[in-house]
Amino acid sequence: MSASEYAPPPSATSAAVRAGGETVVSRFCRDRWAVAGVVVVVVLVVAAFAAPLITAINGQNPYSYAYRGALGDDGAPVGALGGVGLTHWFGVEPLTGRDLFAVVLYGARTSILVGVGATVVEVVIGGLLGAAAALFGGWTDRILSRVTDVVVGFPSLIFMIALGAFAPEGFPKGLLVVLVIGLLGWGSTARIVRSQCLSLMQRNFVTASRAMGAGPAHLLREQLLPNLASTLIVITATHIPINIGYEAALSFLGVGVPPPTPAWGRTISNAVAWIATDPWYLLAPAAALFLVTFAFNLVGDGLRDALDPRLAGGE
Amino acid sequence: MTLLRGRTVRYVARRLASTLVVLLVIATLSFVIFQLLPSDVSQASCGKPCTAQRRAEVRQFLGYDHSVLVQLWDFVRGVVVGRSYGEGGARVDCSAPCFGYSFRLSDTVASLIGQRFPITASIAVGGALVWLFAGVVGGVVAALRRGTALDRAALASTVVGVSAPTYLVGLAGIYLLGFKLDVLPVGNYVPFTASPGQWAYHLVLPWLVIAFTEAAIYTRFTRSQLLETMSEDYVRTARAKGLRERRVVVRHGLRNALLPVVTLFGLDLGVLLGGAVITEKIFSMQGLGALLVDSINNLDLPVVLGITLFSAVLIVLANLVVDIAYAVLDPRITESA
Amino acid sequence: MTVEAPAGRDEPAGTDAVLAIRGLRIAFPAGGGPREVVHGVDLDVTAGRVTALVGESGSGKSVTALSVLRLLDPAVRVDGAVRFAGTDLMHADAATLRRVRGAGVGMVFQEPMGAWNPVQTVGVQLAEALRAHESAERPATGERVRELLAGVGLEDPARIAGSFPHQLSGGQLQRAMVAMATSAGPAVVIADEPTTALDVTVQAGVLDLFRSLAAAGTGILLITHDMGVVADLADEVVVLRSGTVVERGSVADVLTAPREEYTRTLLAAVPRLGSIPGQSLTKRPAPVARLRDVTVDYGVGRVRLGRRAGTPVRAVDGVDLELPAGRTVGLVGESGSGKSTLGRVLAGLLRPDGGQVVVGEVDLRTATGSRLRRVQREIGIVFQDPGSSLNPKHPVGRSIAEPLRLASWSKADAAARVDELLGAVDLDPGFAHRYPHQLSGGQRQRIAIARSLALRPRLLVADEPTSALDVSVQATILALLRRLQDELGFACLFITHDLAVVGAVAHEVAVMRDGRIVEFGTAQDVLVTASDEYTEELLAAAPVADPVEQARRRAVRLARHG
Amino acid sequence: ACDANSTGDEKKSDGKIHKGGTLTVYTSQTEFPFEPAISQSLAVTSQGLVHRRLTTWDIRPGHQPKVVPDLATTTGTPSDGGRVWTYKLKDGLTFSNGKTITSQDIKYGIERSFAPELSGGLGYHKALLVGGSSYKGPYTGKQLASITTPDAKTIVFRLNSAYGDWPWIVSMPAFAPVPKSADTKPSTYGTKPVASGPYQVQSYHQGTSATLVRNPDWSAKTDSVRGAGPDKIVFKLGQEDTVAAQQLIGDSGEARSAFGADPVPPSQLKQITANASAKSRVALSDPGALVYLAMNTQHGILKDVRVRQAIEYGVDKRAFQLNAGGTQGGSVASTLITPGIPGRASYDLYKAPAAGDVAKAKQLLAQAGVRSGTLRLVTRNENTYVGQAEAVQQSLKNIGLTAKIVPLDVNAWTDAITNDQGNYDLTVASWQPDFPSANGNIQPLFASSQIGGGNYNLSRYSNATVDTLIDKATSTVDPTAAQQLWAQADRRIMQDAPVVPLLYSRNAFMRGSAVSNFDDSGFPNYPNYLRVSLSS
Ligand SMILES: Nc1ncnc2c1ncn2[C@@H]1O[C@H](COP(=O)(O)OP(=O)(O)OP(=O)(O)O)[C@@H](O)[C@H]1O
Ligand SMILES: Nc1ncnc2c1ncn2[C@@H]1O[C@H](COP(=O)(O)OP(=O)(O)OP(=O)(O)O)[C@@H](O)[C@H]1O
Ligand SMILES: [Mg+2]
Ligand SMILES: [Mg+2]
Ligand code: NI
Repeated sequence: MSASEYAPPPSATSAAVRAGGETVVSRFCRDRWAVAGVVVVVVLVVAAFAAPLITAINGQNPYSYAYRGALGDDGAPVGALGGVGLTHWFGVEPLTGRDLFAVVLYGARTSILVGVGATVVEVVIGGLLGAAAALFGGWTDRILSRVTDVVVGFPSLIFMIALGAFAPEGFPKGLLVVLVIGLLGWGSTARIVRSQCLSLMQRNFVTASRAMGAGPAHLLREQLLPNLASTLIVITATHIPINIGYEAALSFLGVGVPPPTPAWGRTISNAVAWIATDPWYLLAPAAALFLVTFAFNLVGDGLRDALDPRLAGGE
Repeated sequence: MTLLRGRTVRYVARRLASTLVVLLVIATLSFVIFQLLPSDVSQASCGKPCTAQRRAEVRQFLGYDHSVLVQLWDFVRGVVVGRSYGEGGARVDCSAPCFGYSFRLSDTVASLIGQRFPITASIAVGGALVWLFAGVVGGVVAALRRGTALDRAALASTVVGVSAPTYLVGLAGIYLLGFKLDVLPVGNYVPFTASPGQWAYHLVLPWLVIAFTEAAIYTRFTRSQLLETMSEDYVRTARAKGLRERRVVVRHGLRNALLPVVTLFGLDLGVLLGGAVITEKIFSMQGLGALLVDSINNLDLPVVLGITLFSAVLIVLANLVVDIAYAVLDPRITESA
Repeated sequence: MTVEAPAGRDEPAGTDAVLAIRGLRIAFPAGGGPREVVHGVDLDVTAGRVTALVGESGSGKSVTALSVLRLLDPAVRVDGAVRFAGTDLMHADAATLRRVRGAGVGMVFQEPMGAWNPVQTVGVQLAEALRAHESAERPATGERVRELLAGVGLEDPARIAGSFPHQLSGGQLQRAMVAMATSAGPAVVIADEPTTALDVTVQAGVLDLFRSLAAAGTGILLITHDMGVVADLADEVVVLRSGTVVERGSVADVLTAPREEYTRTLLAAVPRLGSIPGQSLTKRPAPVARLRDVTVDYGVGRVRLGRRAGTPVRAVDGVDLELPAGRTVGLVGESGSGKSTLGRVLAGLLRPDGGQVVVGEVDLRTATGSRLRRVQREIGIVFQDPGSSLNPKHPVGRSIAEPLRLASWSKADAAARVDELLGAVDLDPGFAHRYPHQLSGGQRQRIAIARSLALRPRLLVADEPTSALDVSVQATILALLRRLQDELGFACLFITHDLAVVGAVAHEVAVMRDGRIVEFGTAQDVLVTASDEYTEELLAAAPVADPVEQARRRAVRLARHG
Repeated sequence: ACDANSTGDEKKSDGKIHKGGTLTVYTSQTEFPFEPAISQSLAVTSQGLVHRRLTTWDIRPGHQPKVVPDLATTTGTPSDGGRVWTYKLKDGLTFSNGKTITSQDIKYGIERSFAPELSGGLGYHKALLVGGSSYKGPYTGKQLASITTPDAKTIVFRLNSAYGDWPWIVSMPAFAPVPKSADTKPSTYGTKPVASGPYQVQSYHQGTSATLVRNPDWSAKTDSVRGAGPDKIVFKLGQEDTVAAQQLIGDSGEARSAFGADPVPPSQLKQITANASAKSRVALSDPGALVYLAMNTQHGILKDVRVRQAIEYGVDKRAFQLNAGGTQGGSVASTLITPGIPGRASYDLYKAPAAGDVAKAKQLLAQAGVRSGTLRLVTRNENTYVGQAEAVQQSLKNIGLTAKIVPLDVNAWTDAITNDQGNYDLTVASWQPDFPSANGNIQPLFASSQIGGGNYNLSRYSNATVDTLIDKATSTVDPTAAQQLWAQADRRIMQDAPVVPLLYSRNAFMRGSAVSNFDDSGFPNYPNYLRVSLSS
């Protein structure tokens, strides 16, 4: 007896093929919010890249002090809404009179680079070490887990102060920030990944894979990673804004991207003090950070859902 | 059965022993880094005007003229047998276990931590409970309403949570609830023993501030994990039994989704118990975090080291508890002993 | 093929039905619009009677069952009417639905292993079901749970109740599932393949339980592929094919005088005990794998933190076994006797606590790392629970190709091989792109078989590989295995509860009980002239696909037991 | 020296001191021991409430700061050309433990300040007293021979060289009496010291609060400076400055009888000016402490005086001023001696518009042959300081120089600018003299002895003429003569342009509505705690 003899009606067969053939990409594209998130991220990255061209339109740059006419005697912007106008689309920075639009736009370069870069370092290191601890177990696990303890328990603040003074001055600061945040921040990711891997390793499909003689690398790539995806996506999406803020903290320890290079984190932390007197100062950079975070989270959610075949067609 | 319990005890004992190694590594690193620090430790306590000679005297007196290894050895010996500082009429004894003495604060490090820890612990534990509850509930709601406006609203608010700096949230909270509406007191820690009611009342605002950011992260975690588990077959079984949806979600979906959340919680709580720097600062509550920052700014190595080691112990213990919790949460997991 | 509501002779009686399904259509969302898999099914379950729903694997039996209690994903389109005791379940609100679930209609799921929450003990989950529909008088739940477990023939109900799902055998979980489904005294029990993991003696016990429930007025919808079970238990039979009812009638009519061609093919494919393959059992080839005095104890060895350590269980107790190349050894035995455990030992997934396991030249007890992995690549294994052995995040095609990729096959070669394998297990190549949850139980099982054969193994460990397959597909698979074995000469450990299947494939048969092998011999010897008392009992308990003959056998068996 | 009168009406409150009530002080400080040996605080703040010294400051709005006798009968009698100073104690001085205050107690107090266990305080005397540099304190059993106490009421100091400002030196915390019998546990003496002033420490909770209550043994008859108004003074420690300011603006409850010890940050000044009630409760100091740009005269292109002068012309002081909060933040500076210091002469060697004279600067640079250049600008890493550095950076850009900002944490910064290497070009610093004499303005910043080694000659400026002038002025005992010499030094130094005076900064302090006599004068642009009282 052959397969065709009792095959389902022809219409069902071809539909079956299509049902299976639906790719992650097509599922992702069905989520309008997620696509919107991608668009926002792309637009922002392009805008950040093209910042000099864009600020050329209103003839501003994020460095020059322009207090004449823009600031009152108390250093606060003159005019409504923190000095919003035709030349200063987002108003001006109090105390300096710099154009906020330019500051925010150029700031995107630093912040997105640091936010994404540092998060990637964190997640890659944390993910690999956490998974390795779970996969190999025994001494490997014990040593890696204790190393994680050290990294988490270590007084990173002092370390950063020391580093700020010891990093060679020529060392690219952006890279330094990415490394500092990444290398000191992977502890929690490692712990979470380890715990999830321990749990996944008990699942039958991992056992099945082991039964086929799969080595650790294969297990990680084929079996664990697809099931860790949602965790890693959440970690990534939440760490990006946290690391953008962290960059600001670092710049105060001398490890960050030095002024006058604009960065959202620094602008926001400066603006916090002005919340009562010039709330507009805070608004633009905070909204930008919110937008990027929101976009990354939308993309993350969309990706998570798209990667979960059991949710397919849910909407 | 006793045999197995013996194994568990041995496992815990071994973990605690390895904690000592972790602590020693952290202590060594701290000494080394202090050595590498660009600023001179004696600067802060040299006085004004300062001379090179005075500085040398201070360094010598504080023991920083020795090599890292000697300092480490002195420290470890102090922990085991106690030590004393200074000489003659100004001699200060620090009996074992001596974790150091702060001349800036005229007190042993152990006693300082003892005074400050209740404050930090009050902030941390209360805040942790608030965010755990808010985060998990938020995550559950978002997951169950996946893709709806409610889900997106939860997303938006969590994004505000993760992207708003604690400093901003804290000040906003103070202005709004403390000054504008005048419903909650701002700062001023009241010990639990003095008045539990006042204690909680004064801590509500710090708890909310701490919880604001963290709850956001927990919401996202819970949501994503719950989405994974809710499509498992056993959830269908639970429904077929005729359980209330709430019970299905909590006992079957959530229970299986909690592993990474618990890991994160253990870690966060452990770290937070070592000091909630910004929150303590904003609310003028002098916990370990505030003490740590002050001590770093004043290069008060004994205190920095003490707090660092103390919080490392907390983190390691929290991790141990989490590892034990894994076994409870997922009975399939065994620890390699 | 007509999809309109069947008329005339197929119209079910309907009036006294507790559960009435009318014009049920089920469509799954898919890329190119919804794909309908059930095309207007009518079905009645009458109080006190057993309705059997039989049909090809993938014909829509399980989804029909699930749709009754609205357990399908909300995204799945379900049309038609389902009425239970006068309530319209299709439009019932959450509270009504909850009252009906469990208490009105009890459900036994097809794959028992995935259906249990892995982090709660079986006892807790059973108690939860009891409590969900608690009546006024509070029964002592712990005791009730143990009673229920004992009622389905579980010998150590206290241990079972205190165990987590992963600590129990497939059959134990399945029986516990039956206990749970019947715990709240439902008016209707829907049992989806409730005996697939049960050996015939235990199966007989469970069927007796169903029979007594029916006698007490419960309506039972029995989904099964096993014509013997149908013959043993059913009053009515409904035959489903590709989502459409092709035949229905009383069990006697359908089994003895089928009207439809399809039903006839189905019945013809039922393997019969005694139809031993005519393989000459001349000289025994050299063994591929050898077990010596193998012992496995569960519950000792690793640290399980913070938990009450369960009672240690000796699952395998001094087993000696040789698996010769080109031969199939059938392993039968009571549920929970250690068959799966033995299979895992053989596949190198479980280190025995004592004894020796040699596959090829490698001792699996001491081999580690890449050495172990090399041997494992030559071993194919079909897990008892095929659903959970497939990564839910991968399309099944990818899972089938996994061993190929481990052996560094090229993408194209692997894809071609996957198509070939799918064809061999009677599945359309389009299935490669589907995810495990989009398949029926039998389809998943065939995927698992395909994967195990992908690399032309030297040793095949097949744990109940055909338990979810209807007889016609089962016949295809068995033939495939025989053919491949002739071609490749692999050794095979074939674990099954179905003596007829053993008869069809095995050269030698081992009978296991309480972790020991109580009888071993050629299939002929064991199955025809059983010497062991337990084996005899097994043979007597195996149902046959003829209602009259089966009623006689049952009477004989009952008489023997007094 | 009152050139700004924005809070004119407040100045008149100088007068009646009402007795009674509980005064609260919000401070961001977390340690607050009343330990004279390690204190660096001004004579008119917290320490002055508990500890009296030989002399003290008479600070009143509208008056120049004066040194006046405290425990001593005079501000000091010099002999040997200003190398020996003799003091007699007043009659009827008692400690809070009832014992009479003797000259030995003062000597012991000074000796303690040499002990390494109690290092960290103001230590000008340590280098001035004969034998001071090798003395290690009384705890090892040794005494300092250059301090003698011929009788219980007389104390004589022998200095290494003549020192005209010695009367100011003996107003510092280390010159407070400490009874040896009470100093049994030196490390904790500060938590419960024996008081000589109008208040004694009732309780001290490290990091949280310090409470002072009246010292019954203090007698107003012997003390003309301290008002001793409130019955009780509570210092709330570790208060976040923005929150404290907010509390004071709100002016309800406890905050009504409280004041903030930290200046209101510029970002909140605007909020205060918009609120009439709050505005009336701000004490805005006269321009005081000097904020300046130090140019490392021993480093790179800045060795060339023309480059430094170019920078003098080029700096946009207005931008800098705005960055500090506008005129409320300070007034534009041109001299080294700050307003409020007796004998200050006002002048401007590098006259330019407030926004700088770019053309002149470029011209000078051209003369020096410098077209462009990169300068290393080290700064503290807090927002305010980085902002200031950026303002300088922008100015320099205008004249074609590039400044590379290197933010460092406070300790690292201090080390970087005071160590022996001096690897930087520029830094912005602020200098508040520890006592109101031009000496305090000039000597620490420009004497060549103050280069490196933890000292504050940040320009690393070394000029023999200036050094001689400084030495001469230092040893001149007659105040008027000394003041003239200091003014001369001021001008001479500015000719070499080692620093750009940027601002004389002003501080705004907030008080609650029940607080009176809370005002702020030119020096030390800080409120005078000694006279604050509560209205009835
Ligand atoms: N992880 C475990 N921990 C403790 N006991 C276990 C564990 N796994 C299996 N057992 C017990 O070991 C015995 C043998 O189990 P096994 O799965 O090998 O049975 P089986 O013969 O395959 O049964 P079935 O036919 O029902 O699948 C059973 O009693 C089971 O409860
Ligand atoms: N979630 C799903 N998405 C898409 N198709 C599905 C899904 N679930 C089941 N199917 C398809 O629906 C059809 C009917 O499945 P069902 O599980 O009812 O089969 P069955 O009759 O129970 O077969 P078996 O005897 O193999 O268990 C099958 O072809 C299956 O592939
Ligand atoms: Mg099925
Ligand atoms: Mg089994
Ligand atoms: Ni079967």
